[in-house]
Amino acid sequence: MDRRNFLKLLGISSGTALISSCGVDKANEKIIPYVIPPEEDIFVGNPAYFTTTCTECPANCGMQVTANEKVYHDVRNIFPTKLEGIAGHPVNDGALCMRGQASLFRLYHPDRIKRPMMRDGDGNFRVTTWKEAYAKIIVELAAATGEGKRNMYFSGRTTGTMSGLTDDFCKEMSVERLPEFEVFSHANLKKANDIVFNRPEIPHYRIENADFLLTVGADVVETFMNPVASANHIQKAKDKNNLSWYHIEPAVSLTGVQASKRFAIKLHSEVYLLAFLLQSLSQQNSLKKSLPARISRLIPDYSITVIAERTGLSEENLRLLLSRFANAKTPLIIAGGVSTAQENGLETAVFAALLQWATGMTDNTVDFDHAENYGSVGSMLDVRKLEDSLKNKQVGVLFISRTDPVTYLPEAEQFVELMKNTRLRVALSDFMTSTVQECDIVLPLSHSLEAWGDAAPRKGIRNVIQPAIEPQYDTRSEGDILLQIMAQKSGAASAQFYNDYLIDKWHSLYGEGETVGMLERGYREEPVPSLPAILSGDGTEAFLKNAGFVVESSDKPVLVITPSIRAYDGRSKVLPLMSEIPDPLTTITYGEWISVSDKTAKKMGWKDRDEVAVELNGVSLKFPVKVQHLLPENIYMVQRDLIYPQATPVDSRSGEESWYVKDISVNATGNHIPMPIMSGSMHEDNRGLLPPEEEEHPYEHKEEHPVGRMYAPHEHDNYRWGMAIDMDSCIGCSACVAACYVENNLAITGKKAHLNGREMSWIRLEPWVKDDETINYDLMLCQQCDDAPCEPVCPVYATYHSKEGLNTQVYNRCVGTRYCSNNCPYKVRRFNWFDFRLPEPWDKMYNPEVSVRTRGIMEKCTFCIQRIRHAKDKAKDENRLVQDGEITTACAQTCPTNAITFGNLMDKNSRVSKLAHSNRAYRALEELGTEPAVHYLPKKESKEEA
Amino acid sequence: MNEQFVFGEKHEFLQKLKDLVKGGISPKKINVFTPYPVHEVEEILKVPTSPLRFFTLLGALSGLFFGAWFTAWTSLDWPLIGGGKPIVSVPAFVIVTFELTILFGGVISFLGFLILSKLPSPKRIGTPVEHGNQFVIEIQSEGK
Amino acid sequence: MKSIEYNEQLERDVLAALSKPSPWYWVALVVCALLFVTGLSLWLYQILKGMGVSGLNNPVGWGTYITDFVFWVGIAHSGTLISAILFLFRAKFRNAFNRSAEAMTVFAVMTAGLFPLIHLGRTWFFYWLFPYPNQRGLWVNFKSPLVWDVFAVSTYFTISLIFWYTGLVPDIAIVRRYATGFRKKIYSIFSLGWTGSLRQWWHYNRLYVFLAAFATPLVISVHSVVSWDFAMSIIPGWHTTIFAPYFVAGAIFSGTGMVITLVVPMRKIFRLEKLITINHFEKIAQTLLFTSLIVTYSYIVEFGLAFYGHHQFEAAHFTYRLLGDYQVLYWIMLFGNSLLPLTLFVRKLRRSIVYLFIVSIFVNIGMWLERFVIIVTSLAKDFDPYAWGLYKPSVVEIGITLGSFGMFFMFFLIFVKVLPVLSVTEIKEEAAHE
Amino acid sequence: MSKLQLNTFTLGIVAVIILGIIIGLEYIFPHGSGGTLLLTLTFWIALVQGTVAVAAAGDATNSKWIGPLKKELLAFHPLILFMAFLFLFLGLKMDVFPWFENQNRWLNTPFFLTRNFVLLVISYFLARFYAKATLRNSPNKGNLAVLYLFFFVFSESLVAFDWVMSLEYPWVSTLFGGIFFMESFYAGLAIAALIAAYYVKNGIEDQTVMTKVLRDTATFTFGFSLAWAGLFYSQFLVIWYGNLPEETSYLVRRMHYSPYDILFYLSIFLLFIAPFVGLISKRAKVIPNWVRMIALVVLAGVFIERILFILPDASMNVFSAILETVLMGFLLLLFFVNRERVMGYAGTERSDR
Repeated sequence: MDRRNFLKLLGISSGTALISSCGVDKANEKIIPYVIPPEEDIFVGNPAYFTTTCTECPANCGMQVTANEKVYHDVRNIFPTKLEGIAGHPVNDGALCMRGQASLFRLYHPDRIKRPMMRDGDGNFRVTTWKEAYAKIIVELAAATGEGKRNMYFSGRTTGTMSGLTDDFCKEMSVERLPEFEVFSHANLKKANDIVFNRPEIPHYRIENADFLLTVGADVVETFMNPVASANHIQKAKDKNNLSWYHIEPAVSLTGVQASKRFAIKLHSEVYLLAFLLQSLSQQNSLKKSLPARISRLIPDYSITVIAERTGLSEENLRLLLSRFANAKTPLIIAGGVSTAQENGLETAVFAALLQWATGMTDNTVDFDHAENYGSVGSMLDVRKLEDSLKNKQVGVLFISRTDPVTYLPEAEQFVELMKNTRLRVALSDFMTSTVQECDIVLPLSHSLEAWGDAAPRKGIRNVIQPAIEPQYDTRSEGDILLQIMAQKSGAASAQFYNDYLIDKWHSLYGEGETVGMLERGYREEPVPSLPAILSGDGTEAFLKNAGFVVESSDKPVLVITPSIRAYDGRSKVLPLMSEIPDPLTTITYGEWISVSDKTAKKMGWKDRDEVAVELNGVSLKFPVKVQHLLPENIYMVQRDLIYPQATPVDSRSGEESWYVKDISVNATGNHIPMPIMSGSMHEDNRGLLPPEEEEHPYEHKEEHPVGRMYAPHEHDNYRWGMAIDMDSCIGCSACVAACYVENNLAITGKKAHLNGREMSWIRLEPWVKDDETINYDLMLCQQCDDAPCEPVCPVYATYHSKEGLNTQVYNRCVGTRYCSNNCPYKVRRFNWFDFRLPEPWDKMYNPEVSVRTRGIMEKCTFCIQRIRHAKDKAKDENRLVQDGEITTACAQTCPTNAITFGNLMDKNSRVSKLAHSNRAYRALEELGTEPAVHYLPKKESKEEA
Repeated sequence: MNEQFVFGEKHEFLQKLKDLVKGGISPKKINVFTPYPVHEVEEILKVPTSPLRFFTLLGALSGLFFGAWFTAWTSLDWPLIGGGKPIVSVPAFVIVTFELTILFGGVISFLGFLILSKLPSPKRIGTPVEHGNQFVIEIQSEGK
Repeated sequence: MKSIEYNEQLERDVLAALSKPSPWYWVALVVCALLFVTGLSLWLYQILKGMGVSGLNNPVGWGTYITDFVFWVGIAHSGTLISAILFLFRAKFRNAFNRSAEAMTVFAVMTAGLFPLIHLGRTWFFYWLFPYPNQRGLWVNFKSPLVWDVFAVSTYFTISLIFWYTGLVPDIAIVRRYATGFRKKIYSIFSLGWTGSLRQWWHYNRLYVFLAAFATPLVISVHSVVSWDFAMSIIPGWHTTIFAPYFVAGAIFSGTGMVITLVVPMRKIFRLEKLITINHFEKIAQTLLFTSLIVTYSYIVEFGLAFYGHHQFEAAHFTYRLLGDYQVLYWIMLFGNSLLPLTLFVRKLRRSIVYLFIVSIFVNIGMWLERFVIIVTSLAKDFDPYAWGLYKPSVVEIGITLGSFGMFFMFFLIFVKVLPVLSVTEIKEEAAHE
Repeated sequence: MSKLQLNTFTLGIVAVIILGIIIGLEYIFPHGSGGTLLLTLTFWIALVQGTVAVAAAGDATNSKWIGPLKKELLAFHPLILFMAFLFLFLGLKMDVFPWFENQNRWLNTPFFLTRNFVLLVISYFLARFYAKATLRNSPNKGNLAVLYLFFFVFSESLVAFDWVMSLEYPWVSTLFGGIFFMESFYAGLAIAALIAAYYVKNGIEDQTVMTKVLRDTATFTFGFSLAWAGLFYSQFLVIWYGNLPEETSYLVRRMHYSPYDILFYLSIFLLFIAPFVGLISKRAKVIPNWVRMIALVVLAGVFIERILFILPDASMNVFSAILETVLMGFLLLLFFVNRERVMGYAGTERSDR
């Protein structure tokens, strides 16, 4: 069933431009592969664009797929080569995070399961047919029911039509559908909202409407709910209502250092802070809604000094917070992440909710009507229930779909054992995860870029999932599988295809026309009944009565588990690009590490790469040390994808697990582990990469020395391409880096190369510790200097300066002297030490418009010259100049906060020139007189905030 | 038949040479062979300075002009901007020009030497003339 | 003693070296040849695998290969110094060394010339570095110091070769006289049928003067160009005006060191004590001392001025050189290049061959390290701290370096067996003057 | 000439008087006096130290060519002491230096004065010891020569870095010192050539010897014109190519702004082109008048270049500049005329060649 026929079914002639692209119907023709005609060298046509949805994480951003037509193994076909956010999409508005950018690596991953498999007598997997597999399943289901056992359907988060289908399936086949399993279940938030508002949901936080944002532990720009959207909205709020954003956290996170102000708070003491805020605000009656007495009297009341002592925040900071809340028109507080995933995380969440309500929560900041679609997601309690029923051998057939409990659950071995107590274990998965290893039948799933479907990230939004490429292997979508099983059971000749099922649903829901519109846009916003959240006095009172403020913060070492921006909960680890791109906070690429406070490190005499052994309840885990500034003493951090906290307490009330591992001991093993830390030093010491500080200007003699040039600057005619990077908007999410890798066919060089300092990134994020208070970033890429030191030294003119101010690199002219790279003060040139090629079938994703570099040549950023070329050709056809905003580079395109502005500096009215000439602007290492075309706007000092 | 005088010692040889010149034999008729350069000979026989210097001058100048022209011309042939430097960057081109001056000068001087002193001479390579460490004066007899 | 006898004796003494080689000679030759071959095969391996087999990496794009290049070019220089400059200065002691020094020059330049090719990412396109008409319509970039190198080094090689050969012609004629059979033929051909006639000497002398006059500025220009490979860039530690004279002095310094290293054993083995006397060595030792002082002066100036103004990058760089990751190399270098040679102020030490030999070894090591330290430390930590990184040579690089020594000594060993190691004619002329 | 014959004491007196006059001038014409004083200092120190250096170099490399002129060259060595004292008065003019306002560890008035003064005095005494030794032809003349050259190099480098380069603070060029002591030597050679020419012209001393000396000095002057070009170019090219604002500023001010640009190209002509072209031919090297002219051109070149170094940063007083130059010239002449006595004072009996 290919697109064309499907569109016919929709009643649309394939002629109509479905998606705003000229190439689309050509592309449709090409979906069926055919052997190529003789002239195989001409194949770069215009790319085709499809709208679909990113399924890399539960956020479900809207994606526009760029599919290029090219010849692969002598077969001409179209291949998705780039993913970009759909502009104006209610979730991500054009942007995409690094994981989304990299998800093509999942589509073409060589380790995908390529055909259905079944375990034979001697316990080995053997390839089987779908029919056979289905038959076995049907038989076993019947048998199990016969034995009076319960069949269970255990899956990852499922939304949209698929959710409904699953219910149908479960009803049809008499299977229990279990609450879905997500590591980041946010159970405490749901529970808290249930207590305070009788709404067991996670609201949609409308940050864009806030003028003051207080995030408590919630890593809003990393993994919390939808980081892309949050980042995007924070920027909107900054522009619209000059948002000031404070972050409170017990450890240190990228989100924290990106906030305009960050407070390190003692472990577990968030609840005291929130309580204090509530009390003091109500006392100075600056609350928008005053809490009912029966509640407020239950809120502990401490003097500011006590709170200061408990939380570790200075008194003036506390006052600052108070005044912020008091003066803010639409304040917003978001608790989550490490602050709610802990012993008294529920209390924290409840107080946060109360504070939201009391400080005038309205639907335009905390929106329950468009709540995030987490209703069907269960918690650890549900998992425990499953384990119990497995213990009591009550389970017959266990379906495990799109989730990997064995990897993510505590006591994995135990769960594996329990699983054995079932008749049959059916896995629906794309990879051979540890869970799949334990199953009897493996049903390979198609990637969402190979399948039809839809998703509902939150109430009121329906995202389209449509294929951009034929399934590459004998895989099927979950929908098809369920339908086929049902059909085979009912003995129907041929099963309905999931996409027919979808059409029926869509038609019945929206009607035909609207369906087409949805396909064009890639999403549909549907009205939802408004139902304001009302404070539930009883629930809250009841909770507060026996709420425990028991857990005191202690000075013993504590291991804090943090989510990873690169791997999410670990699911994105399979994407090689996620290990290739440095972790923004530590600049580590490959391998694991433990973050140690610089103070602790100094005390213990540890340095980066020293190995330490962490003893936690019997287990001993070894990690190399990474010294982490800003991290409070005695707090150690390991990312969630590296270890699972063995047996950390689970809150019996909510089912949230704690991410703090207590009574651990950490000792050096004396070993020294090579670890690829990309950053040579975290200290910038006024070298001119960050803006020079007013008080001690390093180039004070500038004025007494007229800036001299030995020769006149050269001419630009129509264009001088330039860039302005606003480091105040930048949130360090590294999406730009990923975008650059995919757009420009950058090599994945691997750990060994990284240890030898041979990474290939053209654009990198450089963290600088500023006097131990904060970490400032700069984004380093080729500065396209007008007087580029790299150019004149090339003996063969392999690099030279284009009339448009681009510092171009002629790959096939380069002989590889590496002189240019030596002479580049920004060190942004990259040399091909070997033939770094993506192994098959990853090479399918190569962008045909950018040459793949061979060994022995230099490469570098050229402002996505291929995109410039396209725009200029277009402009030339319409004989006009390229308009401002007509082109943008891959990095700028995907930036959630539009921190990167690309354009023509010759055009005085272009956005980039305006920014470049704003009085904030500075250029990196300006005193070298290289005349860069990249202008930076520094991060606004938090002083201005206070 | 040429007449030959052979000496073992330099001073005897020079003395004889002086006498011969005094004796009115025109230096043109006299040829001498010495195991190492003897500058006095040139004074006695009033040999002018070697014309080799003209080759050298020619070589050096040709190198100079070629270098200057070539560097400039190739740069203008396809003008590519590099590091904002002028297309014809004289300060940079000086070097190559200088090297070429020396290269041409040296090579052409050497060729000049071979031409002037009739080397290599196949005849002599075939049947080498050996005078050992002796000083030989050879006078072309009349008639020839 | 009658000069004619003296000359006969002299010829016998010098040509004795050309007699049948001892087994040890063959051993040495084979060892060198093996090293050479190993180096070549490692190079091939690198070409097939990619530059990645070296230790080079992101900040440090140049390392051992360029060090070797500069080192060998430097070695070459003293040859020209001794033969040309001292000739112009009419310094008498040169003719004890000039022949072997010139040979050294030729071989060293040959060796050096390989390294720019070895360090290319795409060696198979090395000819793109030469200006030749092509349908791409592209010429080389005459603004690039590397192109200057191409011209400087090839000119240097040509001129040195001519200079060497010119000096050899009369001596080959002498060998011709002694040689027999097949070898006689060869020598006859290379003697070009030299007769020692007035006409030949007449032009010969002029040519020699002119070549000397060309070689002198050439030798200075060549190493200035080499130094500008670094000085033209803007990297702290590279970009400094003193580099040209500093490198020239350094080159002559290292070259003189190498001359001593070569001549001391040669003199012993071929029993040339009569011809190469202590006084000669004292003179050469003085040259060593003198150049060492210039080099030291440059070190001091570089350092002083780095901390003179608030030149943040320079200051940071030189602190790093002194106390950073490569400090050990730096201190060894200082010892070999600046401290140890100072002892040559003592006349007794100047005149002790053994001591000189030891010093010369240290000088060779020190000068190699000097180039290494300059190249690597400057690249390892330049402007952007994020991009800082370290470099250490890989097995391949070390192997190729050893190979280059193998090549050099192989050629030298062949030279001492086929050509007179002293300029017989000049010694005769010299003797006649006294 | 014979009128100028004085005894040692009078000579000393005259020197002191001239010293006094020069200091006086600084006060009569206070405007731009600092620059003028610097000019006088930097130019004449180069000459007097240079002449001795040339002689010393002859002994250090025991090449015989300079022998016949040794005494003449060494006759100026007492003037090093003279310059040392003259230098002390720069202490009253420190405000010409931009770093005078905020002094640092290296650049501060007391240290500045002491280190330079001490170095000059040391080099004076070494010059003196060396002069004695070499005229007595004592065995350790070689070592003393080397020692003198050593200090010559260092004090001239400091002249470059302290007296001149620090006018452009914080601009640096590591080659500056090299250029200075090389130029000083160049100037010394020019003086030698002048004297040789004078002897040959007036048939003083053994003509064959002197002609040889003339040719050699001329040859070396020729050689040094190349050497100068080499050093100048080495500094220029590096700055030109690097194009770093804080480095180029120095050159830009001297190349792109009138009137300095004229001085700039003039100095190149006087110090490189003129002597190079003028002395390239073998014959020209033995024509006394011609050689003398070239020598004077070179000296003029050094003088012009000193102006070029100083003027953009420290204004000068034309009148006192001229007067001081004349006076110093006269002083040198005096010492040349009375070389026998000076040498006598240096403790040598009449040496006969």
